Amino acid sequence: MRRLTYGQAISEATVQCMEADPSIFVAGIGVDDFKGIFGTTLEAHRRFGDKRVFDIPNGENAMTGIAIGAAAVGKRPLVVHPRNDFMFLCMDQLANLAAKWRYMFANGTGVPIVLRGIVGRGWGQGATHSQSLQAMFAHFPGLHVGTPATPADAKGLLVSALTGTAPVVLLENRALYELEGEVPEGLEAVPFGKGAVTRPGTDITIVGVSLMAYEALRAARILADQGVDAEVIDLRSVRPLDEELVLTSLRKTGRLVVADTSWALCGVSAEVAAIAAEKGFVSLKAPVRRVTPPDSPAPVSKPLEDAFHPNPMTIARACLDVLKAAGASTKGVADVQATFAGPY
Amino acid sequence: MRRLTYGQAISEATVQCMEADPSIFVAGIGVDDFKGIFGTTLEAHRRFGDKRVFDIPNGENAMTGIAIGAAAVGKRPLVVHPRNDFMFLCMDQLANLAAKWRYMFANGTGVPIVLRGIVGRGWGQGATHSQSLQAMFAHFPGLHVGTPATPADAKGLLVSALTGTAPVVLLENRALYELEGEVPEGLEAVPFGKGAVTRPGTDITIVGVSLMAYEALRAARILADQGVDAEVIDLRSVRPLDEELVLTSLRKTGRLVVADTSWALCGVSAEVAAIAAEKGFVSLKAPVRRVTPPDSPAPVSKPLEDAFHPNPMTIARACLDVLKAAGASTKGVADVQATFAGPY
Amino acid sequence: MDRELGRRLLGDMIRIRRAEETLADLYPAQEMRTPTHFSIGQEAVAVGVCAALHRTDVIYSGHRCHAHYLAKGGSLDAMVAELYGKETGCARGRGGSVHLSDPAAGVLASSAILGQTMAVAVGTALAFAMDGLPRVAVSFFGDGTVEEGIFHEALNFAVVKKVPVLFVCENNGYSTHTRLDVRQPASVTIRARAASYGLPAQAVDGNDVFAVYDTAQTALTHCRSGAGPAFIECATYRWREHVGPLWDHDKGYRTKAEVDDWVARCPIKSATARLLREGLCTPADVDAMTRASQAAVNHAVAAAKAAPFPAVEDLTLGTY
Amino acid sequence: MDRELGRRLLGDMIRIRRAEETLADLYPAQEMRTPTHFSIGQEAVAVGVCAALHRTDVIYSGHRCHAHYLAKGGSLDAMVAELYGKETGCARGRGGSVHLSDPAAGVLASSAILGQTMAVAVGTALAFAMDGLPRVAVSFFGDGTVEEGIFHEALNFAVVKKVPVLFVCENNGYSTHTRLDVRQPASVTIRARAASYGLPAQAVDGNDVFAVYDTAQTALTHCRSGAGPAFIECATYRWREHVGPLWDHDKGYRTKAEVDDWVARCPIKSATARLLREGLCTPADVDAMTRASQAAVNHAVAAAKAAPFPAVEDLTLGTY
Ligand SMILES: Cc1ncc(C[n+]2csc(CCOP(=O)(O)OP(=O)(O)O)c2C)c(N)n1
Ligand SMILES: Cc1ncc(C[n+]2csc(CCOP(=O)(O)OP(=O)(O)O)c2C)c(N)n1
Ligand SMILES: [Mg+2]
Ligand SMILES: [Mg+2]
Repeated sequence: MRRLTYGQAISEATVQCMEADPSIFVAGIGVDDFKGIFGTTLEAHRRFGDKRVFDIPNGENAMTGIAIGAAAVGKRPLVVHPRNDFMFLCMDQLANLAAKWRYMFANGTGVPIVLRGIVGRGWGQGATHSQSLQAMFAHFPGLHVGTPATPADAKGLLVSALTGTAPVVLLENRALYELEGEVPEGLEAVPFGKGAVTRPGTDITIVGVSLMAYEALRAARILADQGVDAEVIDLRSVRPLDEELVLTSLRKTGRLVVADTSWALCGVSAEVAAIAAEKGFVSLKAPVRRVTPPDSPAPVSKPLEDAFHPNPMTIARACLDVLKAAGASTKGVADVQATFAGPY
Repeated sequence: MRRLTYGQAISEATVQCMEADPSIFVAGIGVDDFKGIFGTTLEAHRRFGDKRVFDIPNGENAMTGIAIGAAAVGKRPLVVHPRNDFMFLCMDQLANLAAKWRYMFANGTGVPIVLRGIVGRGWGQGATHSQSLQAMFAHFPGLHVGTPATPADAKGLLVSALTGTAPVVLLENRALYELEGEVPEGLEAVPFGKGAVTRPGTDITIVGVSLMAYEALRAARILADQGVDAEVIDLRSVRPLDEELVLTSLRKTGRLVVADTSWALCGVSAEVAAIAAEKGFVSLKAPVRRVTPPDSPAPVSKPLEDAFHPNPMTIARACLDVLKAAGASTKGVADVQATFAGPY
Repeated sequence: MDRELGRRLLGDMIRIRRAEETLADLYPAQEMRTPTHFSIGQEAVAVGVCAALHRTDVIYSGHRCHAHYLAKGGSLDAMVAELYGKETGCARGRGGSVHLSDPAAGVLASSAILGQTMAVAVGTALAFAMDGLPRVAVSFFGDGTVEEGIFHEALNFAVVKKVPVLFVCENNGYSTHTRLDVRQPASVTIRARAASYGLPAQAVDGNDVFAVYDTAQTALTHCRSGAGPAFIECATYRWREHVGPLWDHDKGYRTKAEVDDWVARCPIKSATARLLREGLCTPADVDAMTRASQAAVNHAVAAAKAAPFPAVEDLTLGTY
Repeated sequence: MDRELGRRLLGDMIRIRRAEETLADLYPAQEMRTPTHFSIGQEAVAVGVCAALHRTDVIYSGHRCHAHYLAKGGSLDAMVAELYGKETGCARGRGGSVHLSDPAAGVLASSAILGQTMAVAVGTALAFAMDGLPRVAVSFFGDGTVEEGIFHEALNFAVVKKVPVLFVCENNGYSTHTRLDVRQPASVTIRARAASYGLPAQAVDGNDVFAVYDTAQTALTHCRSGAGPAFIECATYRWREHVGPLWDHDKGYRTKAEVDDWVARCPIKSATARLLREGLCTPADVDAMTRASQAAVNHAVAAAKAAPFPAVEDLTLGTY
């Protein structure tokens, strides 16, 4: 299959969906400028012009309501936020109207708006520009929340969003934009509520969210060198969440590490751990471990920023701890050195 | 000790703190009107007048920032929201500035604002006026989030908030306002991060959040009639969260049911279950169970509303299920009848 | 004035008044378990504006939405059933009094969160503009809603994108129990602040249904011309308590004299007087309208009471 | 014009220009790992306003905060160290370029989220008013920030509560790469919309530091008098790219001619010309100022590079 970058996949999904459905339009700060949201809206703007891909005034709360109002009469708005952190300002319209519309008015139709929010991980983006807000969105019934970690999922989840019936938040991680991978040519949807086993394994299950699904694969390579065969699950969709996939893997491995880009408390990592405790208990052979940023805002200074975000090393270490805690024979596992620099 | 209602306790804490600290002021929609936020601000307004207890224009986002700016130069603002649902509009200022201020500016001082948000449970308040948003607030490091369920805690947590250094969100449940209980006369603080065992027991641990801490006690009475001795924990504070108290109880009972006023996914119930899976695993004898509202917005129609919110019966049933799942001898436990009407 | 129009305007106000007075009387029976904001005294705004709309135009409202819903042609039976929490309600009992909608009649949504539907109406108007349709979206909101940031964002966007939205501010002088002058600059009117966004903004006596109708007509013509949004500020008054069926002039935030003064300027009374004066209707006609309206309400109440509650198995139905 | 004042205004602009030009030159070395919004070309607004402030007045800024911070007396060494992510930074390396503060100098906070600090400044002014202090809080923000709902809520609250806050809108014609006329009603100026809140609002040439100073003086006198807030709209222009150290007139959203035109109207050049013309300073004075400023920046950079990074053990320090 031909390969695209994560960013190219988003652009292609946008263009193909807009071709297939004239009711789709793209709105957001800078969607029509020379940067085109890291290139993801350039082609759509070139093809469909200012009428369907347009810049907007600042004002995130109203823009969300405006998207809702357009969707209420048949449009399919795709609103882009260069940073998902700006979406705190959308929360009222998003969680308290869009998410509730279909149920609360019980008039059949919902408001299938799609909000893309980019997670600005890295390079000193700091406390207010590098958060990853999936847990805040996912808490609310009525929304679908996706966290693509591969080019194929970036395309497939956007296709699902633009062809589905639910209001959707898609969180894209800036650190993945240049990642290359195979992407289907056509309009193939990746359904919400379906995770993916990105690496089969038998010793332990690593569930990764957003960028951490990618880091989990790198961690699995480190673990392989240590003689540990980890199974990696990319959650892909946080609401609905693919419980069955996690539980199936747990039945096989009996051990679980959850790696998330956001904080532990009431985070997605808490939800996955809770599912294990509620429905995977009989399979569990060892305590679950969460690998997340510590309880502080994101710092700017590089050494702090590097220490703040989970990485393959911290994920791998957590796995080894779980395996040891479980007293499992870790087949002569040597401790992972912090100095380890794998061939990523 | 003399008894007060939950509402009276809030009023007393406000007045006593304002007497002790002239930098405290109360601002909010209707804090100075004849209703005085269900009576909680009437006495403060009578005593301290319009200069320290004043009405404001609508505009929740700015009001939060205004409180921050006043706190930045030494004031202690207490902002009241008649419904915590309106605080979606505060999220940017609250989570993306107040919570981060002390860390992000690293200049020693923080902005100790206190936001009271009332949960409008019941009587057809519906989808946008009866949510309980503790999980959304608690996800963010830098905030303290309290969910008092007794008059003493309603007073004690407010005292902690108005004398502490962190930005605080206190979620008060309207259904508890008339609840009576013993309340210390003085300015006794209930620290954030400390839960309470409100009923000691040996068979199973029920952790309750907000109103559910109260319902859990009622559930425990039902269970007692069934020969089950439940230990009830009132979490009281969601961030910081009293892990140790939950783990200590688990070591004793080995079984856990978590009841929350909000949804399960990425909710406080997920966090407590995750703590059990991470740090209480060796004590766990049975799967954890969460008792929460189902995945839908809150309906208005009474039969639906009654079915939507967890209650003593659903909590008690979950406990019996856990005990059975664990194959524990439930000492001749009869199934709880839905028709049960305990002497509440 | 046109005879049919005049009678329709009066008839609609009577219809709404009868409905709300009746529901207010029944409310204490505790069968309608949903916080309810009555529009009694403010009917002329809803009726005057909606009478000027085309069938294909749509409206959005807020927490005080009964009059708007009924004036645009929303089903009375479905509204009453909704207040009683029944499956036959316009939101099948899920939404309650503050979430009325009737898409078939062009009542797209009402919301209890201040300002939410202002932006939503702009979005609907944006969609109309994109499709080059002559349809207009109306946003009804109160003077208190003007203070919310979304008011500013919505007006700015509507003007910049030239969308056909009519903003109708129902200025009843209060936000819950707080007077306007405690909440907004005393030196500038809401109309003037709206005008500063560069759209035509007109103030009108919100208790004069004929004046509201004429003002709405002019504003709507502007919107349909493709010139963008328009704004109307209607001065009116809420008779009953902010939420609930009772009178509250004894609560201290307003005087009985103030209430009496506005009751004396009842929009229905003055409209009736004018139609009689101009010979466009007779006292008998008014009685007939009133009786017919009352009968319709009574029927709606009886039907609502008899209707089934939603099935508990359907608790989460429609969430996704 | 007063000689000392004139020289101070020029000197402060030169100081800020030297600092930013130097940092912009060093930025590509990738040692400053923090998104940085340079104020080059806009110095007159920061300097003109801050020179009119008392030591006890405070300021708040946004993402483009270097000039405001330095003009109010924020530590240069601490700012440079902050950009280098060092423990000696004004935020100990935690905050970065967009979160500058120096409470001792009255720079209380800067924030990268549009409009946040507008409300915060109002709150600080509210506190000053409650304590009957003659202090003023200044809110610096850009033309793009005017579109955020919080602009509306903040102005409304400030006027209603009569708090001593000075709103300073730095109108550089763009919000990232979007021209003002795409974002706001073309028929009304920002100044006029601000005035509609019932506060004194004045427009001024933001590249004329002396005019800015005089306008700020008048506005501040109003604020100190207890009459409430005031508003200034300063027309100016950003020379470099929105974020980062480069020129970007080749990127298509603005023309080289437009940039050149504004560069020709450099606030420092015109201020220098006027002081020389009026004999308030000599070319030698200007050279001396420039050299001294350059030396200070070079020293700050050297110190920042030599300073230690924060200790990783302190990662969560100060959160609560
Ligand atoms: C965002 C938000 N803040 C506060 C409230 C509480 N509230 C409900 S109605 C109301 C008064 C609104 O006044 P106005 O807009 O003038 O409408 P009126 O009730 O006078 O018809 C308030 C403050 C709310 N529903 N939403
Ligand atoms: C709430 C919010 N929305 C969007 C952004 C992204 N953003 C950062 S700076 C900027 C432009 C702001 O323009 P203006 O206020 O005029 O300031 P300038 O950059 O021109 O100095 C935008 C849109 C943001 N930081 N915060
Ligand atoms: Mg009103
Ligand atoms: Mg600008």
